[in-house]
Amino acid sequence: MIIAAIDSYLEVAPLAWRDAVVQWCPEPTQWLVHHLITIVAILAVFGTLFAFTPLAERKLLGRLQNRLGPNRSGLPWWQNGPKLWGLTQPFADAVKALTKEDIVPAAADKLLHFLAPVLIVAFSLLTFAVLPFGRHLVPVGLDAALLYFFAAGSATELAIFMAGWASRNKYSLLAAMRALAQVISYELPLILSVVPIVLIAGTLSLQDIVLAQGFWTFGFLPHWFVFTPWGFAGFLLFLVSALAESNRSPFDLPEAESELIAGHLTEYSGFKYALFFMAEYFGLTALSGLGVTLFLGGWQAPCAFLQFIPSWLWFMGKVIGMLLLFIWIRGTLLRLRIDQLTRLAWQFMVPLTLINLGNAAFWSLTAGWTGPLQLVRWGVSLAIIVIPFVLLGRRLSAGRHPRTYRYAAS
Amino acid sequence: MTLSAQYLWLIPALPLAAAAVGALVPRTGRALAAGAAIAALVASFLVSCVALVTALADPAAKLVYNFAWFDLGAGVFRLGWLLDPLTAFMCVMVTFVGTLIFIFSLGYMKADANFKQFFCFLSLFAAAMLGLIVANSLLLLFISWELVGLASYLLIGFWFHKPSAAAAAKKAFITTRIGDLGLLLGLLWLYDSTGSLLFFDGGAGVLEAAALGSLAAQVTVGGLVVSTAIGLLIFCGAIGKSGQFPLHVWLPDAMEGPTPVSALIHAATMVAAGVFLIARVYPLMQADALLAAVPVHALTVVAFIGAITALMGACIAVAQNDIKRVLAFSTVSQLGYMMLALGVGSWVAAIFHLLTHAFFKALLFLGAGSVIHAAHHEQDIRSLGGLSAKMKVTFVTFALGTCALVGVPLFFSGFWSKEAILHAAHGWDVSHLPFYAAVLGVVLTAFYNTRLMAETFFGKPRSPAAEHAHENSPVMTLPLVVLAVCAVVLGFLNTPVWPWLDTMLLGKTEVHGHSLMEGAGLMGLSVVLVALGLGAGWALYGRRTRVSATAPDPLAVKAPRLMAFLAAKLKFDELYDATVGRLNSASAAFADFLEFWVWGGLVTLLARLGEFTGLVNRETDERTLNGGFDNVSEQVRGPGRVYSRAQTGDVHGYLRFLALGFVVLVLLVVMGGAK
Amino acid sequence: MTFALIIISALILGCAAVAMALRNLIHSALLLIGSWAGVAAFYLWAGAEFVAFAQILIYIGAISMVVLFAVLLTRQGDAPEPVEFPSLSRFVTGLIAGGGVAGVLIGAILGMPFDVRTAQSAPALSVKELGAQLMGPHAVSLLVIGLLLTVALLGAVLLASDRRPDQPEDTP
Amino acid sequence: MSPLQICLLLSSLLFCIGLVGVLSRGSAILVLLGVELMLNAANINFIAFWRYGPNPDAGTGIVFVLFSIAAAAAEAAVGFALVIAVYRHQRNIRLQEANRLKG
Repeated sequence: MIIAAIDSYLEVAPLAWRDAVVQWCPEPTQWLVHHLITIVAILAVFGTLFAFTPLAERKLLGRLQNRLGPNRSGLPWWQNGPKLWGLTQPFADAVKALTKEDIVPAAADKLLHFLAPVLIVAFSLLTFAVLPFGRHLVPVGLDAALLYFFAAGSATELAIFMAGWASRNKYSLLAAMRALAQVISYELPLILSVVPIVLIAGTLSLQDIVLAQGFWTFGFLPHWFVFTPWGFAGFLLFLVSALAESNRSPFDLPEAESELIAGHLTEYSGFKYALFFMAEYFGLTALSGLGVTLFLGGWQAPCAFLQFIPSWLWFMGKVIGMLLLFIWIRGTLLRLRIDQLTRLAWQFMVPLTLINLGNAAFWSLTAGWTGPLQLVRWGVSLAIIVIPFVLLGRRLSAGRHPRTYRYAAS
Repeated sequence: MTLSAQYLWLIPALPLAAAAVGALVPRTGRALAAGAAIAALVASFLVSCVALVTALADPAAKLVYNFAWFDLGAGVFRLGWLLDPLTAFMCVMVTFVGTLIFIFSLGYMKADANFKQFFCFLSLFAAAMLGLIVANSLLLLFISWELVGLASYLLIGFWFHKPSAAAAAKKAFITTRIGDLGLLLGLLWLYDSTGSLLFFDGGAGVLEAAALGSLAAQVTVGGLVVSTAIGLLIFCGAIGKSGQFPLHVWLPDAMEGPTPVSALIHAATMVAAGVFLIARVYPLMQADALLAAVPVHALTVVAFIGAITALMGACIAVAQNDIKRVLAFSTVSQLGYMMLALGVGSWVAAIFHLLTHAFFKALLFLGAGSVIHAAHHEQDIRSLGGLSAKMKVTFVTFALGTCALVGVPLFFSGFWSKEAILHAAHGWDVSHLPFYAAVLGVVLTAFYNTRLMAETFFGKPRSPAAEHAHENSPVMTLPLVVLAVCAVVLGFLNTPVWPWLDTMLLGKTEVHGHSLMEGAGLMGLSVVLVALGLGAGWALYGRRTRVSATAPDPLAVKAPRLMAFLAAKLKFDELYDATVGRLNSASAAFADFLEFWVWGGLVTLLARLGEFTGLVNRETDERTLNGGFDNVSEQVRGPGRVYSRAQTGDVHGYLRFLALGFVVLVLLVVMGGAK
Repeated sequence: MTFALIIISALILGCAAVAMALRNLIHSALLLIGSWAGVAAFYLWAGAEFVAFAQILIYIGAISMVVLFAVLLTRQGDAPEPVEFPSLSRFVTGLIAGGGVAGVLIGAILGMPFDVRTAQSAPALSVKELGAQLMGPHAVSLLVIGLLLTVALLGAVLLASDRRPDQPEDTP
Repeated sequence: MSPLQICLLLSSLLFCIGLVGVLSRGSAILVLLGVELMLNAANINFIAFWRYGPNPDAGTGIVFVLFSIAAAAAEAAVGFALVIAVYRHQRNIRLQEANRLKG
């Protein structure tokens, strides 16, 4: 009973505090203060998350490569203070980023050079407006929330182009082109992998989608979309596209040091570089948040009786889980070549997502089947997605012999 | 053991198969080809015997098996096989004589290069001949008739490298074709008027009463009854094939072929085909017998042609010096006798004489063959002689054959069959001329036969070839002996005392002969005639045999011009050349003239005309049309060039006009139009 | 309410005008993208959320990329072409024609007797209803527009692809 | 001056700016951008009438604008492809020189 009370209080706590603050402000500005507080709250939570994700990443990568991550940084000027085993590393990075000298190339297009990092961070943050953090914690309850998310997401390409163009050197321009090609060609599978969810849930608003995943069979089997054949396939496809969209791990071609130095970020240093870094992580978190809301049941608890834990905790847990998954992937997979990357997108991902859409249509049409027919439904649905996956996979790798490099004749 | 008419086709089919084997086997397969031919003919002989037994079981019955050949528009066209005593006897005769001749030619042709081909042609001929015999339809008969003609051409021209053989083959083929034309016309006319060509078809056949009645009723040009006309046309075929009076010229030249060929074709079977044909369609020939007001009866024509041929054949035979030509002309005269028998109304006597003649004439030819074989292809009797000592068996068998041919009384088959013919000729009421011709023929036959015997066998050998002639191997002499036996025995089949063959052929069952005494007069006459002939022959050639190859012929000494004329075969060849040959070359020349001057001229005229019109066309086209069109199109291009200047290609210019046009339009609407 | 409208229209018209005047193509393209963002804001102001997001996604997301790539591929970015005389005279005539059309349009608008209902709020249109409309009466046109897009894109790819016959296609 | 009239003024002004841009600029890309502007002006008109128009039926206006945006996208893609093709052909995209179709 007490737990229920605590739970009900915690559930609504953030809203209650905000309303309290809003009351203090004069009437005309209340509308502004209300939204300012939500923005500040989002920035604070995800800012700190942004701070600690690189640390977690470096630690986890270290662990994966059988070495320790950063574990030296403790509190400054306090030599024999408590050892914090590297926990204050992010603040150290922040200080380094701020103090680094910010070089702007002479021939650069000053305005665009400055505008690019600003825009990219702005658009990445815009995407957080629609994510449902908790049962009542939805910053902006848009009807076409999903479309808004992708609209904001696609604007980042503009910033990448600006960054590439403004620094006026061949490497950054070429890298920008490559990054754009990658982001654009993976935007299609990203959106297509989400469409089945819309088809089944019937709405574009994320809150309704999470509510649609709110049931549990036998009390402990949640109705998340990921536990359906098309859902699981969609989740995997979404995962791969999200990786590509946010230029991470197997697809981090633009920053491939060996080829294009830092890609379109070569001419940036200091705080602007940090901003790009931040935008990348924000984009990653936003995409994982979307993945969680769509496939992993958002703020839904995995089991009926665990609902007493506040919904936004579930959401944050799942997002952190997704982030760890991304980091884990970064530690294991190899980087793809540009042609493999685009071929994977156009010849593998796009067809599979379309077939998954058909799969979802089949699923929704056969909703009425009961009893043994359920098994048939599952079997057919599995078959619809697995067979093309195998065939396309085999065709993708058929006839591809390792690339022969034409070195300059001696 | 009976053979239903349905299996009759086996008899011709077996030699045909042997012919096929002969044809397909490579040149070196000599034994195989010969063996196949002989085996086939023996098998066919056995089947014919079975057929004979069935036919004789019920002589009156006509076992018929008709089958649909192909459907011709409305009706179905049918052919068929016929089995009656006539067919049976002929089949047995042809197969038996054929087998013996095949065996003889094994020896005779051993040295020849394309031995295999020879047997292939022989079996082809046998198949065709048997096909002709068993046919129940005039068309099937005509088909095998043509095949027989082809086979005779192939066999006569067997040694085609000899120009004379090739010419003889062509001559034989062409003259028989002329006869066949008549047969074809008769066949078509028959089909047209009766609607069917089957002889016996359960009442609807051509030779059955209904059809004959309708034929006899119709009358064509010149009051001639249709059945007579058809009969005479069919008789033309017989004249051609059997070498009767006008178309006999090819038979002596046919001797160019190897001797077994002459024996088989020009003695026993093929030439007999004409007689068999008339015997087969006898009811048709007799159809006009009862009508009185008819200008001519078919059979009278047959009789007179037969008589003339018999007399003419005998006369020419007297003056011939080549052994095979003498026998050839004797065949012509004997065929004349058969036609005479048919003409005077007793076709049974004709068939009996045909059967006996087949045996002893085959014997004589094979004898001549073995003589030629022994005397290294020396054929001229003047340079032969004295062979009786050297070739004992041949001499004896040849003598027996000659006696049968001449008709020495009582023991020899020739006597009985010739006797029957004379009896029939004597009994003919229309005219007695054929009887007298037959009688003279008998004398002449006896005379030239003794001349032949004397010249070749008695006296001294008059040439080196004759010197070391020696008897041939048994494979050649054995058939001679067998044939000699048959020549003697066959006569007794149909003596007046026991006319078994006649009754069988006429379809009566029990045989009742009449005593010898009735025909005694005629028999006595013929004996006297034979004796007269033999005596004259012995007188001139027997006592003082010829001294040397070049010595003059005793008869030629007496009547030089007559003998020269007879030796030149009554100059028929020259006659034909003069008439038909010249006509042919004249018409060819005229056709060539027509072709070159008339049609050629016309074509060149047309060509010139075409060129002229082309010229006129080009002129008008150049001047008027092109000129006209050119300046019209010129006028059209002018304004086109003006307007094109407006298309400057400057996009902005176009858009500017667009915008101004829009503004003007709206102003018009706002200011002037809507109030 | 009209205050926001004025700001938005100022943004749109300003960006568009400057974009058309600038020499440097990249800057004018980016400014134009700004004006497209203004148009999206106008849609938001008018209450048509779905269209606004669609506008952002398509214009700012996709067409801007096409424009910028086009500018890069035709090497117009770096060397702004010198202003020669014919372009000035063309500018003047263009201005006159444009002015004429503007005058006519504005005259028509001002003279228009509208029964103006200012208070009327934007008709509420949920995405589900819009979806139903799209799939219902306008399903055919949706299919046609889909076909049009594929054909256009295929055509664009073919037109723009630089197929030099001599250079073999780079096999992977 | 009702809000509707303001919107219509906005769209017509935007349209004229596009027109002037098309008419006066020599570079093909800017001409195409001008055309895009004109299309956006048209869309603004649609939404304006959808917002203030007499017709309560909400759906058709929105659908029409969506289709117009899609069509504009297709047109832009093909237009710029053409420009690239022209550039490859004559190494510059000044419209004055692309006049081979003149009479």
